[in-house]
Amino acid sequence: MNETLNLLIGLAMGLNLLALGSSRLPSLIQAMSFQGMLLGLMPLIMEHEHLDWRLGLIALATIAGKGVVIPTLLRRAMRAANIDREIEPFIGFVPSLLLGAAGTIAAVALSQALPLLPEHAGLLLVPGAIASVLTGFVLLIGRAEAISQVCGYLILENGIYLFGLLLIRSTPLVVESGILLDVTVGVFVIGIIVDRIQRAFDSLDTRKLTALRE
Amino acid sequence: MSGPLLLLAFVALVTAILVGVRSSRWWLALTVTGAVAGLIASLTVLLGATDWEWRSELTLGGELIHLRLDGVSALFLALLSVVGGTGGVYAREYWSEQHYPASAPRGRAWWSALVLCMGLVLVSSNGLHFLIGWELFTVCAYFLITLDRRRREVRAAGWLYLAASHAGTVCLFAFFSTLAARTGSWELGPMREQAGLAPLFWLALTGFGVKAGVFPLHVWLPSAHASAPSHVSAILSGVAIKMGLYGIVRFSGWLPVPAAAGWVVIGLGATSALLGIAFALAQNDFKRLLAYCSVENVGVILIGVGAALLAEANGDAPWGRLALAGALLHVWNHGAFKALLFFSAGAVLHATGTREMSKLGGLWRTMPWTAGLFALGAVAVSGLPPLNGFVSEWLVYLGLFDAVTGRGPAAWAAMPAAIMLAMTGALAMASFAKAGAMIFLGAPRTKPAAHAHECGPGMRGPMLVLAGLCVLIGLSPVLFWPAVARAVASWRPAWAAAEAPAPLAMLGSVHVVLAVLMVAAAVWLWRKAHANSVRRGLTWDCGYARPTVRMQYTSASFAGIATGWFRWLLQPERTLRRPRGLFPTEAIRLERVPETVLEKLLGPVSVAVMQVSAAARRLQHGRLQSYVVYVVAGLMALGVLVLLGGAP
Amino acid sequence: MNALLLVIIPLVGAGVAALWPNNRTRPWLLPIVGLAHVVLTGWMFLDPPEVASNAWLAFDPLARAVLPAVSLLFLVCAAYGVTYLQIRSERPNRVFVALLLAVLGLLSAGHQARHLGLLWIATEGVTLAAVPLLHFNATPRAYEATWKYLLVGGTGIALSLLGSFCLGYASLHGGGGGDLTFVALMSQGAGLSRPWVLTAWVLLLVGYGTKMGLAPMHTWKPDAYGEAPGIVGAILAGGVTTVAFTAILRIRAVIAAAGEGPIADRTLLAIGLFSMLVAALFLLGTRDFKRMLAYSSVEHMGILSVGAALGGPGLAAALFHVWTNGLTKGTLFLSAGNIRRAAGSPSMDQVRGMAVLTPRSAAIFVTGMFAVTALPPFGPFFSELQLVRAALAGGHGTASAVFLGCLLLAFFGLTRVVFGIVDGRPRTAARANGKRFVETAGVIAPPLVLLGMSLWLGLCTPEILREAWAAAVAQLFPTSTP
Amino acid sequence: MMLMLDLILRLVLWLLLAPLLPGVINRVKAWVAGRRGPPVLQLYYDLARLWQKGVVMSTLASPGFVAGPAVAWVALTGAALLMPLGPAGAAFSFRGDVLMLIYLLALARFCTAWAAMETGSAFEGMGAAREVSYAVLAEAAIITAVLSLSVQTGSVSLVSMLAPSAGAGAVLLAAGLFTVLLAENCRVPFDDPNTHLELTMIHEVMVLDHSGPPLAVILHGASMKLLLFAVLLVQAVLPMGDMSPLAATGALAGGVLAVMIGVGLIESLLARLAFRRVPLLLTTAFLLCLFALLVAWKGNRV
Repeated sequence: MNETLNLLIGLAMGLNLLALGSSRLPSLIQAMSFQGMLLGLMPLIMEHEHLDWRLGLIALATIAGKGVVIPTLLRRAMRAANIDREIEPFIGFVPSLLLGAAGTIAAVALSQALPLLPEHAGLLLVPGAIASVLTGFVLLIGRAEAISQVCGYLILENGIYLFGLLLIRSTPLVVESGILLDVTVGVFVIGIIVDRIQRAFDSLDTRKLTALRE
Repeated sequence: MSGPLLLLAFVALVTAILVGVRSSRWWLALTVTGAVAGLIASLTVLLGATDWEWRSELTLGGELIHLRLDGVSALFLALLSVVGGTGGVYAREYWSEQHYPASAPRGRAWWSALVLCMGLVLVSSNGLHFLIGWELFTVCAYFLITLDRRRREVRAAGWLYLAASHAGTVCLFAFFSTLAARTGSWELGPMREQAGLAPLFWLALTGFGVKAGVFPLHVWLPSAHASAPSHVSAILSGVAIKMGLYGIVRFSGWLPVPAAAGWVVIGLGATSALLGIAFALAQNDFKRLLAYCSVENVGVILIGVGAALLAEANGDAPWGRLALAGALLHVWNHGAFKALLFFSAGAVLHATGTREMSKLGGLWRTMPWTAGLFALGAVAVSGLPPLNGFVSEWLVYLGLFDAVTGRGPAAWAAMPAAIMLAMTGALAMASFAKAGAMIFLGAPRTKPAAHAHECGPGMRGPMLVLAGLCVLIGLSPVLFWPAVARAVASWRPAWAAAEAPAPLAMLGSVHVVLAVLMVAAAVWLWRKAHANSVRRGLTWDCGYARPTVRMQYTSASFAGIATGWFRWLLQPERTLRRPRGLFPTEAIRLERVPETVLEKLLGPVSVAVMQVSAAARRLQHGRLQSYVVYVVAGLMALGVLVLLGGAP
Repeated sequence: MNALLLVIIPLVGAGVAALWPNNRTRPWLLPIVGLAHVVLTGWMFLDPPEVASNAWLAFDPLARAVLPAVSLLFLVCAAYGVTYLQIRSERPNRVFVALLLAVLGLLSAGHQARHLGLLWIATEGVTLAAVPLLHFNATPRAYEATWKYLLVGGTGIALSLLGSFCLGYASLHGGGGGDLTFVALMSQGAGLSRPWVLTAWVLLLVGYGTKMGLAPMHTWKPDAYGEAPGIVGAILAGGVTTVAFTAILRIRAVIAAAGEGPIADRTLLAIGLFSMLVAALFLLGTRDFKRMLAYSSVEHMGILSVGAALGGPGLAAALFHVWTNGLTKGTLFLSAGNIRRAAGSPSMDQVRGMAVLTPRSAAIFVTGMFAVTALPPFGPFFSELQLVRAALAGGHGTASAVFLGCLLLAFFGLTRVVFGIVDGRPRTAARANGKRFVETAGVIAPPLVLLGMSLWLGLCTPEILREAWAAAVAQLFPTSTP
Repeated sequence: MMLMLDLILRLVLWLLLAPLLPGVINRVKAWVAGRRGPPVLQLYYDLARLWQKGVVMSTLASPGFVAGPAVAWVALTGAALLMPLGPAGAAFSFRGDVLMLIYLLALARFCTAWAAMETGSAFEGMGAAREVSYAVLAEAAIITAVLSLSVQTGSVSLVSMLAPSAGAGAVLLAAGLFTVLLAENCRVPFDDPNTHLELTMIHEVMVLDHSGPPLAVILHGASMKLLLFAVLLVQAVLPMGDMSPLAATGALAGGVLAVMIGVGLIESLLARLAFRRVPLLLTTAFLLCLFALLVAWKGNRV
C-alpha cells in the first residue's frame, strides 16, 4: 500500500510544481483542489485494513471541503473580479518553478535529518509535506493576486495536513475534526474577506492594499 | 519628637495637594505648616543625638515601610523645608490666580506634591520606595516646569528634562535592582562590609549625576531652569538637583566605593565647577546664567565629597571631615542664595517680561529691594566674605590644603582642584558682577526695563528670609556647625566630632567685625560726600556730549575676554554685518552661545538613532508578501539559533 | 465542569446575541455575560478546583494565574462597549456583540486548554472570531488590515499546527502514545525524540509568537490595532496575546521537560529582546497614536518572553506583568479610542491640543502612558522592576542593559507622540468634531477603572495573586521549585 | 588693652605708609627719566584735597556708587590686618586666614567693578570687564603661590607660612608674585597709571567718574593693596623667621622699598603690553608659581 500512497504524494508534489508554474488562475485553483482531493483519499489508503465510518467521514469532509467547496468559492470571487491570470507576480513563474523544484529537493534532503518510525520510513509523507509548505510560502510571497495567495495558503495547509497523516492513529477524532472545522471555517472567512476586498477596492490586486504603512 | 512632626508634615502636604486646586489661602497655610513641621523634625534630628527610625507593619508595593531620618537626610530635609515653604509663599503672588487663571491651581497642587515626594525620597530607607519617591518627584517637577504649557519653548525644555531624568532613572533602576539582587532585599542601610557591591557606585554616580547636573550630564538643566516659572527654578536648583547629590552622598556613605571613586568624583567636581561657570559667564539670559551657576556649585560640592572619599581611602584622614563638612554646608548655602537669586530673577521677569540682560538695566531705581537682595545674593554666590558662600568654600579649601600638606597621593588631586576652585571663584565673581550690573545698574536699555515695578511683599518676604539665612550662616557659622558635624558623623562615624574646627569661630567673629565696619564705612562715606555737597550730572565718560543708552557695555562684551579663553568649549556662533557704504544704515553683531554638549554631542547621536529608526520603519511598508517573508526569516533565524545552540 | 462553564456561558451568550432582535438593547448582553464570567472566574480563583491530571480543559494554576485578568479586562471593556455601540448606533451590532462574546468563550478555552490540539483549535477560533470585529468600521483600510491580519496570522497559526504535529510525532517516535495532553508530554520528558522536539519548538514559537506579536512576526499588529475599534484593540492586546503567551509557556514547559530548556530560554530571550528593540525603534518614529499602542504592545510582548526566559522568578514577574500590562493597555486603548473619535484622525500631524477638546480622556491617556512606561506607583513599574531584578539575579547583565535601553527609547517615543497630540492648540476642524463627542461617564469611567486597578495592583498586590503566580510557576517548573 | 594698642599701631602703620609707595615709584621713574618729578608725598596731598572736595555723581548712579569704594576699602584694610609684619606677626591669625586674605581682595575687586558699572559708561564697563577677567588668571597664580608656601611649611596660616624662606623655589616664586603684583596693581606692563588713553587702561578707567571722598578712598585703597602685595612678596621670599626682630624689620622695609624701585625701573624701561598679550604674561606668572610649587614639593620631600 505504501507504493500507492507514495504515488499519490508524488502526484501532489507534482501538482505543487504545476501550481507554481501556471500563470492562469483557473489552473492554479484546479491544481489546488485536485491536491485537496488526493489528500482526502490518503487516510483511506493508509488505514485500509480497518476502515470505519469516522475515517470515511473525515475523508469525505476533506474532499468536499478542499476539493469542491473552497475552489467554487474562489472561482466565484475570480469571476466577480473578472481576472483569470496573474499579471505580474513578484517572483516570476520560471523562478518560482525553480524555487519549487529546489524546495522539493531540499525537502527530501531535510527529511533525512528527521528520524522516522520504521512504519513511516518508506513513505514520502515528510518530504511531501515540507515541499507543499515551501510551495505555499513561495506562492504567498511571490504572487500579487489575492486569489493566488489564498491558493498558496491552502497548499501550505495541505502540506500540514499531509504531515498530520503521520499522527492519524494517535490523534483522537475530536481533535482532528476540530482542526478540520477550523481550517475550513478559516478558508471561508478568507473567502468572505476576499469578497469584501473585491467590493471595497473592486480589484483583487494586493498592490492596491498598501495604504497601511509607517 | 520627629515622628509626629513628620506625620503632621505628611498630612498637611497631602491635604494641601487636595485643597490646593480650590483655595490658595488654605493651600499656603497647609504647605507652610508642612514645611515648618519638616524643618523642626529635621532640626531635632540634627541637633539631637539619635536618628529617627520607623519600621511599620504596613506594606507598600509588597515591601514593609521603613523610614529613617539620620544626619545626612535631615540636612537635606531642612533645606527642602526652607525652600519649599518660602517658595510656596513666593508662588502665591508670583504665579497668582489673576495672572495665570488656568495653571495657578494646578501649580499649587504640583508644588505640594513635589515637596512631599522629595521628602519621601529623603526619609525612605527601602530601595523600592526610594525609587517610587524619586520617579514621582521627577514627574511633579516636570509638570511644574511645564506649568505654562502653551509655550512651545517651555514644552521642549520640559521634555528634555523628562527624557534626561528618565535616562538617569534607568541607571537607578539598574542600580537598585542589582543591589536588591545582590543583597536579596530592597532594604537600604549601611552595608560597607560587602565589598562586592563597590562597582555599583558607578551606576549610582551616573544615575544621580544626571539629576545633580554634573557637567557632561547637565544637558537638561539650563533650558529647564530658564523656562520654568521662577519659584520652580528656585526649588529645582535649590533642592531638586541636591537630591542627586543626596543620592551620591548617601550611597557613597552606605555602600563600599571603588578605589578610583574619590579621584573620579573630585575630577568631575572640578570640571563641572570650572566649565559650568565658564558657560554661566557667557550667557545673556540671566536665568540661564543662574542655571549654569548651579552646575558650578554642584561641582564645588562634589569637590568636597570627592576629597572626603579620598581621605577615607587614605585611612580616614581628618581633612576629609573638613572637606565633607564644607560640601554639606555648601548644600545649604547654595540652596539659600540660589533660591534667593532665582526669586529676585523672578521679580525682574515679572516686572519686565524679559530674561535677556541686554534688554534690561537701571532697574535699581524702580525695584531697589530686588536690586539690593540680588546684590547680596551675588556676593554670597561668588563666595566672598563675609557671607555664607565663603564659609563653605573656605572649609573645602582647608580640606584641600590639608590634603596637600598631608603629602599623600591625594595631594595630586587636591592641588589642581584647589587651583581650579580659585579660578572658578574669580569667574563666578565676574559672572555676577556682570549680571548685577547688566540688570540693575546703568540706564534702562528698553522701555519695559524703564517701566518696571517693585514686587509686592508676598514675593519680597521670602527673599528677605533667605537673605537673612545667607547673612546668618555667614556671620555665625558656628551656630550651624553642630548640624553639619552631625551629618558628617552619620556619613562616616569615624569623623564624629562635636567641637567645631577652631578657626570657624574666629572666622565668624572676623566676619561680624568686617560686616559692621563695611556698613559703617559705607554710611560714613555717604554722609561725608553729602556733607561736602553732591552734584548730580550726566555720566562724564570722558566728556561725551550725550551718552546714549546703547553706548553702555553689553553683557556679551563684558564677558568677551574671559569667554574668549573658553572658545574651544563654548564655540560661540557669531553673525556679523559690517557697516557698508558712505552712509552706513545698520551694522549688526549677534553672538549666541550654543548648548555645546547638547547640540554638538547629543544632537548627532540622536540624529543617527533616528536614522536607524527611519530605516527600520521602512520595513513596515504595507506589502503583505514581505510580511510573510519576515515570518519565514524569523523561522529560519530561530532555527539557526537552535541548531547553533548559541547564546543571543 | 466549571472550567467548561467558563467556555459555555459566553458561547451561549453569543448565541443569544445572534438571535436577539433589538439592536439598541443587544449591547447590554456584553456586560451581563462579562459579569457572569467574572463572578465564576473569581469564585474559581478563590477556591481553585481539583484538576484531574488527564483533563483536557481545566482551571489549572496557570489558567488561574492569568484568566482572571482577561475576564476583568473583558468586563470593563464590555461596559465601555455599551456606550460605544450606542454612539455607533448607525451600524448593526449583531455580529459584533455575538463574536465579542464568542471571543471571550474561546479565550477561556484557550487559557484552560491542557491539550495541544485543543489549544490550537481555541487559538485559531479566536483568530477567526476576531475578524469581523476588526473590520467593524467597514472602511477599505479596515478590510486591508483584516486581510493582513488573516494571512500573516493564518500563516503563523498554520505553522503552530505543524509544530503541534511535530511534537506529537516526537512523542510517537520517542515510543509514547502520541498523546497530546501537556501532562502526558511532560511525563514522557526526555523520552521525546530530540530533533522533533527542537523542530516543534521553533515552529510553535514562531506560530504562537505571531499571534502574540513578537518581532519580526508582528507586522499585522499595527494595522489591526490601528483600524479596529479601541475596545477590540484592548481585548486583542490584553486577551488574545495572553492566550498565545500561556501557550508558549505550556510548550516551553514540555521542551524543558525534554531537557532542552536552556535552548528554549535562549531563543525566548533573543526573540524577546529583539522584539523590544524593534518596537522601540518603531516607537521613536511613528506618528499615529493608535499604531503607537500596537508597537508598545509588541514591546511588552517582548518583555513577557524575556521574563519567561529567566526561569522561576522571571516567570512570576512575567505573569505579574501580564496583569499590569493588560489592564494599563486597556486604559490606553479605550482613552485613545475616545481621543480618536473626538479628533477624527489618529495621526499626530492632524491631532493637536486634545487636552482642550477632551480634557478627561487626555488626562487619562497621559497618565496611562506614564503608567505603561513604568512610572510608579502603577503596576507595570513593579512588574518590570521585579523582572529586571530577576534578570540581574540570574546574571543576565547585558540582557538587562539592552532591556533597560529599549525601555528608555520606547519612553522617548511614547512621550513624543502622546504630548504631541495632547498639547498645543486644537485645529478648528477638530474643534467642530470634538463638540459632537461628549465625554460621558460611559466612556470615561471604564478606562479610569482599569487605571485604578493597575494602581491597586502595583501598590498593594494581593497575597493571593502572588500565590497564584507562584503556583503557576510551580506547575511550569515542577523540578526547579522547592 | 595691649592688643588694642597693637591693633591701632598696625592700622596707623598701614594707613599712613601705604600712600608713600606710589610716590616712591614716581620718584624712581622721574630719576630714570632725569626729571624732577612730583614730590614723594604727592599722593597724601591729593588725598587730602579730594577728601575736602564735593562729589559729582552720575544721575544713573545708585548709592552703591559710594558704598562700593567704602566696602572695598574696608576689605583691603581687613586684608592688611591679616598680613603679618615680620617679627610683629599679624593682628588676627588663624588656620586658613590666607584664603580669607585672597577672598577679601576679591571682594574689593567686586566692589570696585560694581561701582564702576554704576555709571553705565562704556569705558568703565570696559575697565571692569578687564579687571574681573584678568583676575581669573591672577587668582590662579596667587593660590598656586600660596599652595607652594604651604607645601613648604606644612601650614595654612600666613604667620607660619611666611616665616621661613621660599627655599629653592624662591626665585621662581618671587618672579611669579612680582608679575602678579604688577597686574593686580595695574602697573606697567599691564596698565599705565599715567596715560589718559581710556581705551588702554584697567584701573584708572574704572574710576573715571568717581570724585571727591569716594575717589580718595579708592586711591588710598589701591595704595594699600600695593603695599600688601609688596609685603607678601618680600616675606614669601626672605627667611623672616630666621632673623633677629630688628634685622627682620629692616629686611622687610628694605624689601618693600626694593620692590617699589623695581616697579619704578620696570615702568620706565618697559612699554605697556598690547592687551591680547596680557593673559600670556599672567599665564607665565601662573606657570612660574606652579614650578615653584613643584620645586617645593620635591624640595623637602623627606
